[in-house]
Amino acid sequence: MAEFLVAAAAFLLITVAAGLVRILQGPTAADRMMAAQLLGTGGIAVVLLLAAAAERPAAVDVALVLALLAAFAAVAFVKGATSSGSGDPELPEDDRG
Amino acid sequence: MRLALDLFTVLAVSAGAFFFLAGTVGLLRFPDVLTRLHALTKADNLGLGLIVLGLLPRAEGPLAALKLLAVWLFALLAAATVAQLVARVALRRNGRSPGGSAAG
Amino acid sequence: MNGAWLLLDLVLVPMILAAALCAVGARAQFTGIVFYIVYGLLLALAWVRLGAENVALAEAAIGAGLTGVLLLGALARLPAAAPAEPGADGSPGTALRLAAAILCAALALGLGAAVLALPEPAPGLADVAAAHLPATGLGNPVTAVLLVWRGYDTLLEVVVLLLALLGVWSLTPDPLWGGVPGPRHRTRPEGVLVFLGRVLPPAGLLVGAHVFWAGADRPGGAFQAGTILAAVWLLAIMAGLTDAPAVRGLALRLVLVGGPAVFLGVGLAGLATAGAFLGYPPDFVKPLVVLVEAALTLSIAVTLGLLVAGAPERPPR
Amino acid sequence: MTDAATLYGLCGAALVGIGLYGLIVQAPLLRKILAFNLIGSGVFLLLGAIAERAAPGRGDPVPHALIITGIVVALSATALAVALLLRLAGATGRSTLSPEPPPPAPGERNGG
Repeated sequence: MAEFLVAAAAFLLITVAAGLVRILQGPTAADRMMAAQLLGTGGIAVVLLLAAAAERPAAVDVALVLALLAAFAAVAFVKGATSSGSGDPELPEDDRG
Repeated sequence: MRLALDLFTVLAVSAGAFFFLAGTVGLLRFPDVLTRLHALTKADNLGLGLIVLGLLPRAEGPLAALKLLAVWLFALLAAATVAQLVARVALRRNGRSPGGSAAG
Repeated sequence: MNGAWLLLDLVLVPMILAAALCAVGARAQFTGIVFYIVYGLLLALAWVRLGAENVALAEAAIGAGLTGVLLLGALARLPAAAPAEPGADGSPGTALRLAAAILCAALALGLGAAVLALPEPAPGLADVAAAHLPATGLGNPVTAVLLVWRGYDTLLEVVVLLLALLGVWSLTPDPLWGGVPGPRHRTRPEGVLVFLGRVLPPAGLLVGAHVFWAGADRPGGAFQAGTILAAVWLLAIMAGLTDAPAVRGLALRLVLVGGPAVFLGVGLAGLATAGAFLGYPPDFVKPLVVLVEAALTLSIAVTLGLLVAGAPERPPR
Repeated sequence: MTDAATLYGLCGAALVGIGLYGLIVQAPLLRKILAFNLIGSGVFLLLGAIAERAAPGRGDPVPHALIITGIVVALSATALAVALLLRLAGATGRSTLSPEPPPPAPGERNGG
């Protein structure tokens, strides 16, 4: 069983590795950020699979932290994409920049 | 019993991996930012959910199972909000300067 | 080692190297930073793979949480880089690049040879650490190393964090001295950012407390917990739900020095109770370590949060 | 596990090389900061390989403690470097160390 879980983790990693290509190609910053987000979710799944395969429950905490902080980089990105650098893309006055 | 649970794990994890594959194919093949966003957030969170589901029978106790579910919930929350915000940024960029790729 | 693990390694290691190459080599700086964020995530996976969950937790919290915010925030504030041809912006020409490449390849090969030449098993302190672990009452050997055996190191490290913060603050322009770091963030009320800022900090407090509490016996500890708390604090600031504090505040400064002060106090008390600086009386090792860690967690969280927030940009209120 | 430790140790060695190369040849200071962090994490992986070699299967806690300390100190050094860079950019309009005059169009969000 452990063998299967590790193989599944390796498969997932290969799958999300394709996301690296999207980060390189873009073309927009939003594409790059979303590809990084996919890698993040895939990484969480890989950690969970490895934790189960190696029977190291402490590794689930690593997945928990990754999931908790998964939105952080993207929040910083959308902040930086507003005209003031400190606005909100949902605010009409930030519709410039 | 053990065998049935193992079979369940194999099936759910495989299905989860399939959704990740679908998400990646979408990310690479779909024509523009918004459709790619769509492919990603739908597919990879379903994928993670199925993998969590598959690993639940192997959790050591109710607390460990709860932690697995929390991982999925956090990831769902992050994906939903990030998709919304990034889509907003992408829409504006499209309206102004097509293909502009610099941040800030 | 069996096949599936080897397959995983043969995927993960090239991915790490590819992400690292793209992080320094990508054409646009933004792309480089996104690769660097991904690189941090992959490193966390590598530490899980190597069974070093303590390290993986630190890398996950810092790589996924703080580094991205720090670097993307910096890029948004830098003047737009003029896309110049090589040489015009001070980047070296081909000859120098070649020389640098040869030098760096030689260094990497030398380090690689050193890894291959490691004796089997390599000398280490694992057995000594394991033998003395029961005396501390702690279950996590890394926490025992950090707070009991190498207390000097850890005490000086938290002082280094404070010094770095002083360094950042010292870059404040004169009129803003003691002011508030970063801009005041505006968000749409009831918008997505506000929602995230309301939901994640309580969850982060919970996860941070769990990681801190687990740290005595299982992977976790003050540094990991402090990083998580710093990250959710910054999120609340970015969501506009709270503002960064003015750095002249007395309460803030007391929190900043609280952790090192408690550590130092317990260390000095050790002179009387255990006969050595940073010693612990034998029956009270675990409670004292937990006390020091609690104080450190709070100080580390505030220090790291303010480090990422940067030098004050607004006058004190 | 031991073979894996060697593999990740070699990866760490390569990362040090990549980071040093970036540090030398990249002109933008933010890039140099990234490259410096790559060197640091390469060293951490080398330490991790030694930890695994010293105690296969469980890891030597002493190098692990050093790595955790190192990761946190690296972040604080990075934050200090970023603050210096932002101050430099605010004062001169440049984000490299080149002696040339600043580019004609400094960014609009150039607070300092």
